[in-house]
Amino acid sequence: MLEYIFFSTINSLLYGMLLFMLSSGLTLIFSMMGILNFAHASFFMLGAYFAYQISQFVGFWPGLVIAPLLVGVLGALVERYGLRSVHKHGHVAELLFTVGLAYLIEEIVMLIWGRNAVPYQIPNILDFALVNILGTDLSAYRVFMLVVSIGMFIFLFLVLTRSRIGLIIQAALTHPDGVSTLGHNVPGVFMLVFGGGSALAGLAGVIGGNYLITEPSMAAHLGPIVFVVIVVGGMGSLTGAFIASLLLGAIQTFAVGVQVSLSDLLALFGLTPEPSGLLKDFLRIQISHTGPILPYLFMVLMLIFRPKGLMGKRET
Amino acid sequence: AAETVKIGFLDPLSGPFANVGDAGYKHFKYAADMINAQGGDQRFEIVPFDSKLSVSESLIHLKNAIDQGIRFMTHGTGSNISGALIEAISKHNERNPDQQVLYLNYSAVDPALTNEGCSFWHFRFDSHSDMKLAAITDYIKDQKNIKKVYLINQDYVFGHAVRDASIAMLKAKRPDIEIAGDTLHPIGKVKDFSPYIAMIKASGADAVITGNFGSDMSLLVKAGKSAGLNVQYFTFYAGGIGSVPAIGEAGVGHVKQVTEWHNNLWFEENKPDDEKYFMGYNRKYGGEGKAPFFFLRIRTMMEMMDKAIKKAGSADAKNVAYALEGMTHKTPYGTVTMQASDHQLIQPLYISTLSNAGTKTVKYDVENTGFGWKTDKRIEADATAMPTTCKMEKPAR
Amino acid sequence: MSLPAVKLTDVYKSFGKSRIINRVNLEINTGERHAVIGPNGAGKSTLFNLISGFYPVSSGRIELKGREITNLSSHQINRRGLSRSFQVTNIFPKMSVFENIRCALLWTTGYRYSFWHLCGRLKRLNEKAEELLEKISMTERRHVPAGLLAYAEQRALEIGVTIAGDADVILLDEPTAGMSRSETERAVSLIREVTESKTLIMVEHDMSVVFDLADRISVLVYGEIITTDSPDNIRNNTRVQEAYLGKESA
Amino acid sequence: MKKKDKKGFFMWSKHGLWIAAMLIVIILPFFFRSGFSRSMLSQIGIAIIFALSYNMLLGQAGLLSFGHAVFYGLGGFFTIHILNTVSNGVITIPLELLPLAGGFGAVIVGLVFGWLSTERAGTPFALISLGIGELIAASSLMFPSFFGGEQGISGDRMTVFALTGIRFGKQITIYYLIAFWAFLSIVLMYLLTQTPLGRLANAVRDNPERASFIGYNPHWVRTLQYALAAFFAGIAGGLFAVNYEIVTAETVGFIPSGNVLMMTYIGGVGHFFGPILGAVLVTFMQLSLANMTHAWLIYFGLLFIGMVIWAPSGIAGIIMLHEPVWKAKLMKRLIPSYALAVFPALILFLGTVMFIEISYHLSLSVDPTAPMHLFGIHFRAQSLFPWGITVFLILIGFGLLQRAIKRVRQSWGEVNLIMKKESS
Amino acid sequence: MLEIKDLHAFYGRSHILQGVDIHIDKGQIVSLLGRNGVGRSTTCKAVMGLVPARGSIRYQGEEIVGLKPHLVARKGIGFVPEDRWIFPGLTVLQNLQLGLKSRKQKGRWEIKDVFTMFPNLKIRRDVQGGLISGGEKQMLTICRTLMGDPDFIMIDEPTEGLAPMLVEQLAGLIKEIAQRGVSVLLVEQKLSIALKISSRLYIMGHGRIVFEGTPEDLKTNQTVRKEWLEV
Ligand SMILES: Nc1ncnc2c1ncn2[C@@H]1O[C@H](COP(=O)(O)OP(=O)(O)OP(=O)(O)O)[C@@H](O)[C@H]1O
Ligand SMILES: Nc1ncnc2c1ncn2[C@@H]1O[C@H](COP(=O)(O)OP(=O)(O)OP(=O)(O)O)[C@@H](O)[C@H]1O
Ligand SMILES: [Mg+2]
Ligand SMILES: [Mg+2]
Repeated sequence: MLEYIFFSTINSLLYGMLLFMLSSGLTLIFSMMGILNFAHASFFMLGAYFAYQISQFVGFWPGLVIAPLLVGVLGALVERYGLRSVHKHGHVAELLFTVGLAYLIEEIVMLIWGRNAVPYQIPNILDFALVNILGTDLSAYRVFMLVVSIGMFIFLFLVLTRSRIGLIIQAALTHPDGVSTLGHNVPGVFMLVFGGGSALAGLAGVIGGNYLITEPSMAAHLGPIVFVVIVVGGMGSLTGAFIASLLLGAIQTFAVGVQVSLSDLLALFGLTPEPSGLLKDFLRIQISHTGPILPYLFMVLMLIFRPKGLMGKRET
Repeated sequence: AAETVKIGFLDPLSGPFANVGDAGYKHFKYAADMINAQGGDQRFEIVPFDSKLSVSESLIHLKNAIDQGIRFMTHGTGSNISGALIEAISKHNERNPDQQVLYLNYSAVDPALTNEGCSFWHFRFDSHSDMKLAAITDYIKDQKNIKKVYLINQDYVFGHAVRDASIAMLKAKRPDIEIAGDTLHPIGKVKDFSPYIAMIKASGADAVITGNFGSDMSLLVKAGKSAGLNVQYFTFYAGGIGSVPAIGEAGVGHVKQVTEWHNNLWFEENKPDDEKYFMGYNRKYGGEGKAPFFFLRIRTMMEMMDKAIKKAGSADAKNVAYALEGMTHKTPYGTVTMQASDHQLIQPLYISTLSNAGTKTVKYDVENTGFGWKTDKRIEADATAMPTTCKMEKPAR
Repeated sequence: MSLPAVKLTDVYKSFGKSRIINRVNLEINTGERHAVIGPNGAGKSTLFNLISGFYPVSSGRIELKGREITNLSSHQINRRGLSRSFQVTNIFPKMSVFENIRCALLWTTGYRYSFWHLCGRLKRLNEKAEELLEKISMTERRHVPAGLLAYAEQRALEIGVTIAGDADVILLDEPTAGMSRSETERAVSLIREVTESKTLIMVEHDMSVVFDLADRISVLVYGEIITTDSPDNIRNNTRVQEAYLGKESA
Repeated sequence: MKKKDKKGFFMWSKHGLWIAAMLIVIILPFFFRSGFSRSMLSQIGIAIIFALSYNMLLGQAGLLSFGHAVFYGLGGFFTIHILNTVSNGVITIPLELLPLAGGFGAVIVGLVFGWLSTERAGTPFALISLGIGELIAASSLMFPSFFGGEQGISGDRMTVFALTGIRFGKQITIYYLIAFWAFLSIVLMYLLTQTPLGRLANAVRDNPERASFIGYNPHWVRTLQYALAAFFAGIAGGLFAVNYEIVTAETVGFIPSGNVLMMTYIGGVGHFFGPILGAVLVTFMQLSLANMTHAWLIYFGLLFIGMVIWAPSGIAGIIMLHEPVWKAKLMKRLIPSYALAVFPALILFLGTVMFIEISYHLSLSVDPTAPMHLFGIHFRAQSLFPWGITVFLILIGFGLLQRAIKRVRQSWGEVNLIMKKESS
Repeated sequence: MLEIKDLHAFYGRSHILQGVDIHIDKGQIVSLLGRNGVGRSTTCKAVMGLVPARGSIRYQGEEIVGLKPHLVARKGIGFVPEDRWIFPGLTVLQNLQLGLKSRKQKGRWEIKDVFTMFPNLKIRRDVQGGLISGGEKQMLTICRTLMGDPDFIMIDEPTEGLAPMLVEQLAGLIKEIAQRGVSVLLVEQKLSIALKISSRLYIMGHGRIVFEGTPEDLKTNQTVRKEWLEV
């Protein structure tokens, strides 16, 4: 039991950081530009595919640098030639643009790499058990992921606190002309941030792609969960996103172990109803079954009762 | 003059699941090519329809196909669609006796379709999930080193079915085996299976039975590898298209599947004809082995259809259905029978393990991964047959 | 003596640590035109926000026509007969001028959340809207989306929307800000006309408007009312001159 | 006097439009006789109701929902359950009225979810709807007794008695049933925009703060509007159930939610009839474009992105842009420039289609080595020649289009100038 | 310093500026007067590059027509818009900080000068810009532009919404700005202020300059005042 708790703690930490890694670029874009970027997971996917392709030629490590840069450039181009002209029509239009983009990226990925998963695997040097604690391996790659995601956190933290980019963009969301008359290059900053956010997504893709599965539907798979992270964390708060990731990681990890259903609870009070239909389904469900959808429930409740999120300074 | 029989192929041909439908379509085309190449005055044409994995669209395309004079529909992906197709076709055939249609199911494995939900107009050429599970448990029965089994399944009908049947069958065949754990998880939502692996590990299980498919399958195995979990995975879909590349090395020696075919069978059973057949496919449609031959049952089905239409003397759905009932057919790997009572094909099944390919015993790999399947056990056709609860209403001949 | 239209008793308001409204006691008589003046940042708009339910008070009590309205939400207060305008124009920019007015009339005409009446068929409602349009002289511009109106027109519409609900207590926050001399004069006569027999409370920095319109004036400085008096007395009050008017206007 | 005349004419022309629409709806199936096209028409009818109900949220109340299909699907499930209960003889409701069951069921759920999620509009609402959508979709497979698991719930409409005595076996009968409900729903939803609530939905969309200072609680306005939208989505779902005689969990899922958003947006949120156009176009594309090319998703994605960038007010927006020009009888000044633009647009379109089709053929088709045929021409995709043509077409088309667009702008400028002069 | 010649600007089809000529010397305060809607704000925006314009704008001898706003600003031109454009989500302090062109910029004004001039802003330094009072917003917007240390500043309707006492203080501030060597273009409604502090005045009507002269010239010229300033 102790062993299990120990491992679940480690797992929840690792999973939480994976979530953070996936959502860090989105945190940047959403908190700064207010764009709900539905194509975020698509950029993530592109990162994975680029890394796969590059690793075919020159190996994993160069890909770790080149692939995110490529995705970043792509993101910047998307901002420059797409989003920028949509921006004036408001957030809904921006959001729909990214929805369309997600469609398109998925199709293009299929055109280039085919419909099946590509064998993008963990590099050999990291494919070993780093330590074996109490009979369970902790793979080197997971530790590597942990290190990178912490690196991403620090990087983002510095960008957000040490630079005025955040202020400029936040200001530009209400009065873009006002910001530019103060001497700031608003379009340039937007491009930079969107490109940067995409590059982060790309980096997450390089690292997550082989841990997960690199296939055309991976974007659609990961799409919603990243929103949960930033919403629960709170708009505009990197620390919030960080904490939310860990929290969601913990909720999901520990929920798996709780094999208690409502009927078990009732039985505790000596009640053993034997209903049929919907109620039966309801009583049957164990908390462990619901693990992966708990975040959505959490998000909805959070939005209803505390729309600022955990650490947010303003409402989403 | 040659008479052309059109078979409507309905499966996802665009979007995220297009890989499955695409592979099925190519198999049908190839099987039709092969039959057509033999000459004779009966030719097959496969007409593709994109189901987009949506029930409503599938039903509209069914109408579309009927409009085009198609009387045989084949479909495999999505139990929801197969149920809807059976319903719709039964109603259609009743309401339009002059345009009756047959549904040839090549892949949907919900046992209900040939049990309480059976229909005269439906024929299944894949073994249903209980049959496959029976094969798995038959194999486990003889593995004395398996003491504890963990069940992990997706929380929906198919997952429930696998779980319930596993418990029942294990209890019957190996009462000494302990069900060390039994977990259901939402379908397609889990990104990291490590917590589940921790549970499996904590339970001390030495085997896992799972009906998971797609990423739920691959991610499970990968997470197990990364935590150093040492168990046997008994799966339905580890060999599914695209899964082996996704699982990768993590599955070697651990992952087993139950299928009617894999690409080293010909070698193990010395059937060079079959090699010629599927290598022909791989050359023509398999993208140099990237999307290789997979469905032996499609070949079986097309050959049986060919025979049945000839036997019925016309391509009329009802007559063909009667011709198919009880038909036996010789495949490279033995004789198969279409049971008249429930329209379920009875065919031999194989348990095989993912292994390093290119060795003496494991000749071919799958999807250029370097890993291929090696047979553990063959289960004879008769042994896979299961009792049915089907009460079929048959139209007058 | 009739009940005061609005009565504030020991009202405090703080945002975080900073206390913006510091024990305000104020009675506004029914039917009077009352101006609140004071230096920038004194808390005039905040006071309006408290009375109209935009912010909750930190402590104290607000009464409207003798009934307590402390901390009710803004729509509830509005339904009890208090309506306000905003310092920054606040209308429905995408709807036409006519729709703006008609929407503002809906609640008090009794249609509330109805989805079984057709606005076009409601004669009384439409007539009232027409009248009001006439009053603010915007009949010509009825079909123009409100967001496209010129600034002064938008301010007039803002007043129109404010008075439409027939509230008998009306709060106007700097109604003439940003208007030229002539526009201001027009606005003043409009205000005078539409608030006839109603209670008006207004904030204004343009002293000519204040002295022109107000029956009584309260001076708010740093969240406290230093005096409430007639315009003439205010003009000559040295404390007011110091704190607010400066030497020139004196 | 003059005013009244004008109004009378206006009223007539408005009713005329409705009557014309009704006639078209009635005679359509005589032109489309195949089962497929009639099924498609039925699906279009359902989609129209669904899209219009969605626009009650997005267009009229400014609520961007990612989970509207929850009500569509639930409406379907309510209806099919009631249908089965009726089949079993527990209660009697005529088949024609069954969709109402979906509507009323959805309205109740709508009130609850609406109250929970519409306290704030904007992004919080959008995200709550996303979350609720995910939750319902995920739990649909966990509650098999209501959602029927993966198989869904099916029923047989022939076992339910019909008020009109019609036997609802053939598609055509169902088509008319759907047409009837669609027509009724369109009229009702149109009238709803004219009611106090409809107007307030607009007001709350534009400026919720102000709305509360004219006596309204924005939260409550949104909730009511939301519930009414749910009602019509439920009717659409009910018709779905009657039409297909099966409802599966996919109907509450992400795909129909996304589809309805696209239909509405492509059609145009700013005008009442926009979503109707969108529903027709998108449903048609999904059903028949997919038969023509398996690369249809690419075209669809391109169309969608193109609309968002160049025509954010949708097809309806483009049409309505011409209304004043039409009224001023100036269309003839625009048409030449449009005609000039058609050719380069066609060339560009041709080039793009070739580009996509050839790439698709080479990469994802069944047999990339086989010769491909496009527009009736057969050629080998591997050779350089078709690529050359493709690039050539795209470049030429693009270049010419740029110039044509300049012309179009110019004529628009002239037209605007004339209209301005006339109005002042 | 600034030389505008034959400046034309359009909003869509409407021709707002129809050939404006203005010139301003170093350290001068020049006022631009006129009725509502004649195009005074548009002139400022055209200089800033916020509306597309034709003609010539030479700043310190350099042609700046058609430059992007941020480049104009970086040349040393400041603009105080009439709509204020306070960034509502940022605090007062952050609003001021954004006025700096780079983080390390040092100029004639520093944040502590601002806070001594307007103690209200100091008290509210951590309150969000959207919440402060109307008058405070007006002070903030002027100070924010000063933070960028312009050599030439255009101030559009600065007295709107200010209490009478503050209006006087503001006049003092504008004079001080000029004393520190910054040229000022003041757009005002309140004639009294303009007359008091500016060295020259322009009056605009229908998109053109209709009068140019010293305050004395204007005081004596009744006809111009009648025709172009009063209604
Ligand atoms: N929500 C808030 N949070 C913090 N401070 C606030 C808030 N609202 C107002 N204040 C502060 O309270 C003070 C009073 O503001 P208010 O808007 O009432 O002033 P006012 O008297 O209307 O001034 P003006 O004449 O300039 O409009 C200001 O200093 C303002 O910064
Ligand atoms: N964005 C715009 N689109 C169209 N017309 C505009 C726009 N902005 C201003 N105008 C018009 O341009 C003209 C000049 O506007 P401008 O703001 O320069 O006037 P102004 O002299 O500053 O007057 P005010 O006293 O109102 O500030 C006005 O008639 C106005 O209606
Ligand atoms: Mg104020
Ligand atoms: Mg101006």
